[in-house]
Amino acid sequence: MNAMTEIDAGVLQVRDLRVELPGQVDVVSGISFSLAAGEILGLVGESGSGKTTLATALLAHARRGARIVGGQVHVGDQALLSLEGEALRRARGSLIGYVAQDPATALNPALRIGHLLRETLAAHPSGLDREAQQQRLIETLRDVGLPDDHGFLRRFPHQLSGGQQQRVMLALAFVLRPRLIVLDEPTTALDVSTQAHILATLRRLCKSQGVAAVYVSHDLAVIKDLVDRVMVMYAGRIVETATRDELFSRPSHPYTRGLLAAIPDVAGRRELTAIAGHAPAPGRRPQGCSFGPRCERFTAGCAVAEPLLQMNAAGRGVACLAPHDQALQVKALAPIAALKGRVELPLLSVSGLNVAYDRQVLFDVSLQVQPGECLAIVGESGSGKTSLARAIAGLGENAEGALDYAGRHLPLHARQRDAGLRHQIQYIFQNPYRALNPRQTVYQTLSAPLAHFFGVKGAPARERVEAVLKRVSLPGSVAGLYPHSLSGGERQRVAIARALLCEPRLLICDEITSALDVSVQASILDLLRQLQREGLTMLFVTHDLGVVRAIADRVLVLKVGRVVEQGAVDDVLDHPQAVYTRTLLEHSPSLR
Amino acid sequence: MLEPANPPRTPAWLSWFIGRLGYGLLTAWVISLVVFIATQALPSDPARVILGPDAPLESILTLQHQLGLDQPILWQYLRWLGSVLCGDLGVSLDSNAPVSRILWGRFGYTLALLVGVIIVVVPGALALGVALALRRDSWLDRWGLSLLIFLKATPGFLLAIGLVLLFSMPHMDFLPAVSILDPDLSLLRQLKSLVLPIFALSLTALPYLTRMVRAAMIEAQESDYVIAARLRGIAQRRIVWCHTLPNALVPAIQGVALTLRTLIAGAVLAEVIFSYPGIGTALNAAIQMRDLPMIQAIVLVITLAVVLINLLADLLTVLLTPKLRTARRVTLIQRNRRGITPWWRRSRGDA
Amino acid sequence: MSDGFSRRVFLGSSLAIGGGLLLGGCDSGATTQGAAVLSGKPVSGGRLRIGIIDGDQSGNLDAHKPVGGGIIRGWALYSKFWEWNTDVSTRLALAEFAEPNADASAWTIRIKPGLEFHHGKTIGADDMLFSLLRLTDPKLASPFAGLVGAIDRNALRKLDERTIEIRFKQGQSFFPLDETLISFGGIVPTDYDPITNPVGAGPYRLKRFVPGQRSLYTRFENYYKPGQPYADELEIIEFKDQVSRVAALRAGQIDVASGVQAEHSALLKADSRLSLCVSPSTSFTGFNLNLAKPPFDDVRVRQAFRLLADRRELVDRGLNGFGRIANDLYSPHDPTYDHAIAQRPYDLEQARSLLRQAGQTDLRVELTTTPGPGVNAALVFAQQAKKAGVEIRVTQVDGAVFNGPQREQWQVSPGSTPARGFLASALHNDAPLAIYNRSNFHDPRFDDLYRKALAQPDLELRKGLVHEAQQIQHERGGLLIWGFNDVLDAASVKVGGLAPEQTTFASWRFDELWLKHA
Amino acid sequence: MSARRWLAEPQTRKGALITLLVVVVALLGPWLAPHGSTDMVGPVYGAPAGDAWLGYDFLGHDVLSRLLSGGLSVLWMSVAAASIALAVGTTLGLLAGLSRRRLDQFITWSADVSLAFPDLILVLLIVSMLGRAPWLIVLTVSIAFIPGVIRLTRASAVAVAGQEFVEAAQMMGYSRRRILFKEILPNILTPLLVHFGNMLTWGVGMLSGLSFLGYGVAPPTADWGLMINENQAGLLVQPWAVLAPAVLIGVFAYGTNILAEGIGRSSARLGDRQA
Repeated sequence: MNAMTEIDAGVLQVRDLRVELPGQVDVVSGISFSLAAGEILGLVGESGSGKTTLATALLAHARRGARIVGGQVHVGDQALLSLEGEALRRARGSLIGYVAQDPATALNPALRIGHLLRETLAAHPSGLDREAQQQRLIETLRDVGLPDDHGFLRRFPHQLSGGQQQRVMLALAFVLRPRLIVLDEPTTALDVSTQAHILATLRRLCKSQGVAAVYVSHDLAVIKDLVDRVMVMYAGRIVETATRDELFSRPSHPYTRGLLAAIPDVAGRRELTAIAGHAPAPGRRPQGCSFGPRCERFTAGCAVAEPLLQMNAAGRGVACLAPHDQALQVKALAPIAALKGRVELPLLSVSGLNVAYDRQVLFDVSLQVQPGECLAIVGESGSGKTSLARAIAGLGENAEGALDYAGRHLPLHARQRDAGLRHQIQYIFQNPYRALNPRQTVYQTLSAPLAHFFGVKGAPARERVEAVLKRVSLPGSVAGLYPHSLSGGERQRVAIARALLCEPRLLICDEITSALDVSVQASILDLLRQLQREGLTMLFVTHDLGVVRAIADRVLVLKVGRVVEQGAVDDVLDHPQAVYTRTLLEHSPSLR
Repeated sequence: MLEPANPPRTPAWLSWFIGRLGYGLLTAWVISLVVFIATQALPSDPARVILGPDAPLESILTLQHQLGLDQPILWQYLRWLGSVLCGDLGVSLDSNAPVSRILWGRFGYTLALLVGVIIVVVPGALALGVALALRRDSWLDRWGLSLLIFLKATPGFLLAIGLVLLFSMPHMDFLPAVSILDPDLSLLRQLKSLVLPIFALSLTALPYLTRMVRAAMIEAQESDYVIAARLRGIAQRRIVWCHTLPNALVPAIQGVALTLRTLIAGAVLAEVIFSYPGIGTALNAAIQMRDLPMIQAIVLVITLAVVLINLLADLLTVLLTPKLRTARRVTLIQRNRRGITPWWRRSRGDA
Repeated sequence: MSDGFSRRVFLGSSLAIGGGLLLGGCDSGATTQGAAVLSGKPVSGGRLRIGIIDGDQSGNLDAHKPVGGGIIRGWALYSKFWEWNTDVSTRLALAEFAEPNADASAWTIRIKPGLEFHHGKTIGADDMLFSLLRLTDPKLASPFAGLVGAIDRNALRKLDERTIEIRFKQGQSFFPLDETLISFGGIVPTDYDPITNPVGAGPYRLKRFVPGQRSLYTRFENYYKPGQPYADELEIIEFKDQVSRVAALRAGQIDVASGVQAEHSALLKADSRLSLCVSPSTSFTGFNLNLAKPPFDDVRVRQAFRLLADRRELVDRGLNGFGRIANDLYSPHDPTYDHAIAQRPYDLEQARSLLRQAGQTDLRVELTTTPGPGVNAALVFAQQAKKAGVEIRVTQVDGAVFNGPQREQWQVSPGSTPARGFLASALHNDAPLAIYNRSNFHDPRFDDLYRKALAQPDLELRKGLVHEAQQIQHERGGLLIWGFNDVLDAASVKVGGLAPEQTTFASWRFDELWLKHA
Repeated sequence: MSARRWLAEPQTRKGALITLLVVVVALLGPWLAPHGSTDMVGPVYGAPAGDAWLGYDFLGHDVLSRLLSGGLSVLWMSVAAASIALAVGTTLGLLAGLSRRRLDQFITWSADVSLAFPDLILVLLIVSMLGRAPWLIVLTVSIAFIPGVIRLTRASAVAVAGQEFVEAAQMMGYSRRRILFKEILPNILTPLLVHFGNMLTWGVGMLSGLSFLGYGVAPPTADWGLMINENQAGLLVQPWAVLAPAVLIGVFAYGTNILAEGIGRSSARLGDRQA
């Protein structure tokens, strides 16, 4: 298994790294890999896979409660895990830089940018005099694409945009010229165009300065153009490692293949397959292969012993007893053009919608939704897409304009709509963690609308709840549970079930998959498509063009509160007219 | 609707501050009005209290007239307000001395007491809170917390009585059990007399602040920016002092303001117990004696002090929070803020 | 509480006093040494620090309208025509001559020559007249004006530069002028002002006054008693409560604690650095039974109440044992007091039978009192009454309410009067001219006897009148006087000149107190 | 279900135990007392002796008997004050948090105004004004507590009301009453309960403080706060008459406080808030 590390005694060498929670429960274990100068490694896994734990363990840091209990991390000739106190402090930053996930929280709100940078320089013996330090500072700022003037240095983090904040994080990491940089999902919180720019900057810096990088991500598409090599993690183990091209063209591990099959791609409509089940929590891992219970190639042997990562001579490794060796077949789907050209009374039409809070967020927006179609509303943060969705749902405030529903006037406030109308328009929220009352069981949550709209109570209600749970692929036993014992995906399913019980004709989905892992997202999208086939009309709000391609019939692009383009999905995505749409498409990560 | 093209030249917090100042003064005025009306509702008559049991009715009527007690309440209030605005707080019904003269010295003593408590408690709570936060879940932390809860629960005046009891025992005379102050000597030379009251009040104030600092420190210590700083190789000491503390300080400032407010109430009891000649004893006495000008003046002073304290705390919060300091419109302060919109009319930014 | 300091301290009702001793005495912890110091020759100099309790009243400096600690401060600032003897009789002070005429309808008063006020002005008849006019001025609204309400302001006359004549309204007679004028009749100059110019002819002159906290005085060199006072400076420090003052006394923060609580006597006695002075005063404490309210309009009920009071226990619990039992009559020190009237016994049986006769078997009455020390005796009495089947509900009201318009309406209320002669005491209680009369006792024969006594300067003749009046009080009066309380003063053994007396103010004789300073 | 969850926290159990102990003493005490609470059976400030473990008080009552009889008033008064404050404060707080701006502003502003005034002083003023009948004192103390409850309720309610599940309910067109009682109230119950425990603690402190200043329950009622007041004079001679009630007050306050802390902690641990 160590073939590769022997070939390339590079910048970083990790051997048998193990991080535990109290009670000898391992979060990650058996991690070994190495990295050469200038090489960028993508570390991919879903939530709970241990990727962040591994990333920070590279800096000899474990989050509260966890402990690094074994293994070695060498950066150059420094054995990082054996360092303590002052020596460890110096190694952090100067040997390995770290870029955290959310720059908004990772920059101290009370300190100026210049202060942070200077402090970082001063914390390490750089041998630079004052002049040279200032020089280094300016250089670094330029490198990461930030202004280098005095005024900028005097700014506070909140005075910067998200992209600028993340560039500051990059500058803080690069200013010490470390040999390795660990980046923990640094672009998740950013818009696609910003993300694309940051990734480009990062790649340029690593290559020009010969800095190795470990880039942690949950999204394979994001890292496709960035990294040289990919390492896939599942349940605290490395399940596959390969060069980028090999991994994307011929993934070996069933999990890797599952992930790739679950990712919607902006470049073309494809069939999405969810991975059944969900990842085991630390301490609840099954005997043998952790992925076993979710694996379609599961055999009795898989349950016996944990498969080890087998490296081949080409530096490719997979931890599976029965790895695939073919290329992944992507099933492209034909465009759905059925609705095109059909002139019918629209189910919903919005005209001249303006919404303003302390500033105006929507300007004269008009749109129409045909019965049975799925209209996607796409935009970056601040585009007003959520305000639009909320206004249609009757939750918006300070909205003006006309709504028509099935030819009838639709009041702007949910309360003013009559019950018969209200149940037909349902809304599903982005955050599944706050969408359900934590003090009510699933059954209470679900039965309430039944009683409210249809007066259905008792046994019939119970039957309907059971039926709808089945429809959203949840076991009937969920009904007795409180939300806190459900996972995010399950909660979102309950939320969908609640909407379905109202027998809606129009379902408004506000970024309902953005808080979920891709494999879960695929299953939710699958469910929505199913519903759509059953005749449900949908308004789908998202920032992800891949999702748009996967689910929508038509798309409407919003930019800072104005509609810049709308049309059939394939028309817009394949032949964008507006410059803005084109930029969005260019920057959207794709698997192709 | 749209943001102004040019940011205003004066910082936004200044206009906010002026607004808050006006609001505070309004609060003080309303309280003075309420208290004035309330004291008029006192079932007894200051004239009788002053003159005692032997006074004949004629004397009482005469005094009532002299004190203006026989006039309509509103008129009395306006007269009082008018003279207060001219800086005249009136004359004490009890001692016939000008209220401002009596209160001036007492106010100074109470201020000395409160300042003393703050000098003890703020660094104490910071140090203790930081220490406990850094040793979270250690035995020190657990025992420290238990002790703090105990102190928090014990009524403050019981602590004070205990101290008096302890220090009036033989061989405990290195500290005066009661704090009679000699106005001839400067307070600095009588610091010994301040020790026990300050100690008693500090004990009651310490738990809240310490726990607040501890919680804020723990929150800050676990924040992303501290982890990021640590992973940049910034030294622990520097992280604590430069990164964590400034952020933990902001809630602590509101905590100090709240503490001061409760301390003013606590001072009434403590001053009575230690015979400390401050505002608290004066208020208690004035209430007993129905000395309306005194009650009015003390209430006014206390209200203004609280308003001022809150204002200062808010101002410090704004100034210490860069995001608020540099904002175009300051809208932080939950207290007194007009408006978190009701939930069905709530504005929401784009998510 | 509203009773204010003056009454409480003056009456001593709140204070504790000497464990059932008939003889008071200064009882030093270090007995021998203390006694030696006390009997020594007065030493001059030093600052004498007196700790007083002013409750919540800060009081003023007014000579004629003293409130709160103002009464005590008045002892330092002002001198009067007379001063008190230790047996509660009077002697001349500023006056060298003060006599009533034959029917006591006028008094002539002449002061000693060459007396001065603190600011150097010589005391003359104008000042004497000014002082009297000021005391009785309705505009001043002095609570004590009532005591000398008989004085006719328009008939005051200056006879010469040192002599004045006082006449009484409508030809009334008023023999006890000395006892009523002595306390609040401070002689002040015509340019007197209690706030801007508080000068008098007392042993000390004011240096500074901080209301509610303390006042500081310096020795008055031209005090009318040569060589006195002794200390260079006098400081009167006000305390809110007894515990803190005792702590201060023990810590040496004050030299004298004026009027300490009986509860602390053991503690003080045990301290060798302190001495305790127990004055067996003739201030009485008791209850007013309101004749205007049923059931006390029935003399049998009144007598029953007087019988069911266990006076011994009341003294023991209500006064902590520091006092002596009384026989429902006041002023036992007065030469006119009738000692022949037998002490009323504690007789539950007779009380019950009297109540039965009166048809009051299931009696409930309300005892109204102010919060404070007076409550204790009320609670004890209520407990005793239970044994006779009488339920007494003790209600506390605010002092201002207690002394308010309803003050003569309370069914039962505590009553007490400082040590005074019979005639003056009656003025506080049941005399026809009484300032107010909580028991509403109005008896034609008694009133007649009292008026005659007022006009009778002759002791023997007055004795006969008073004896009969007291007989009436004992048989059908409205006062249940169960005890006389002692006054306790504590002082450092360094303090001299403090001796027990029958008055309540042994520790206020600031011209007598001196400090032994090492 | 909540109660079981709270009791899982050791601190809650400890607090409940201590509180219960004091409550039991207060409830059963009058029957266990060797003497009547107003019987004068010993010497004034008599020292503890064989049958009088805690000695005698200012009038010669048996301190132990008075102690056993004197708990009820403090307890019911503090519970009543806290309950009234909770009921009124929650109502007003919800009204403020969930109603139109005008009313919200007015209520919030009123709460602010009264919060600008130290609570004990407020209570002193009102009690001296209205008198010292127990129910008046209870009412007064609760008035001092109400602004705090209003602010807590309002803040919690606004935070909960901003969550999507409430918006969902609103969109469904559920009645306001239903939203209030089913969606919002259950979710702010925990902080309110913690606050209730704290109010008990403060209430006990404030009531005994009032008694200490002479504004409390009227004698001869046996009452822990009053005992401190009436026996103060004997503090240096017979400290037990003051210390014993003081200790019980302290213990009760400690117990309720720990209980509140425990409930708060168990909820925080189970992530009630973040939900």
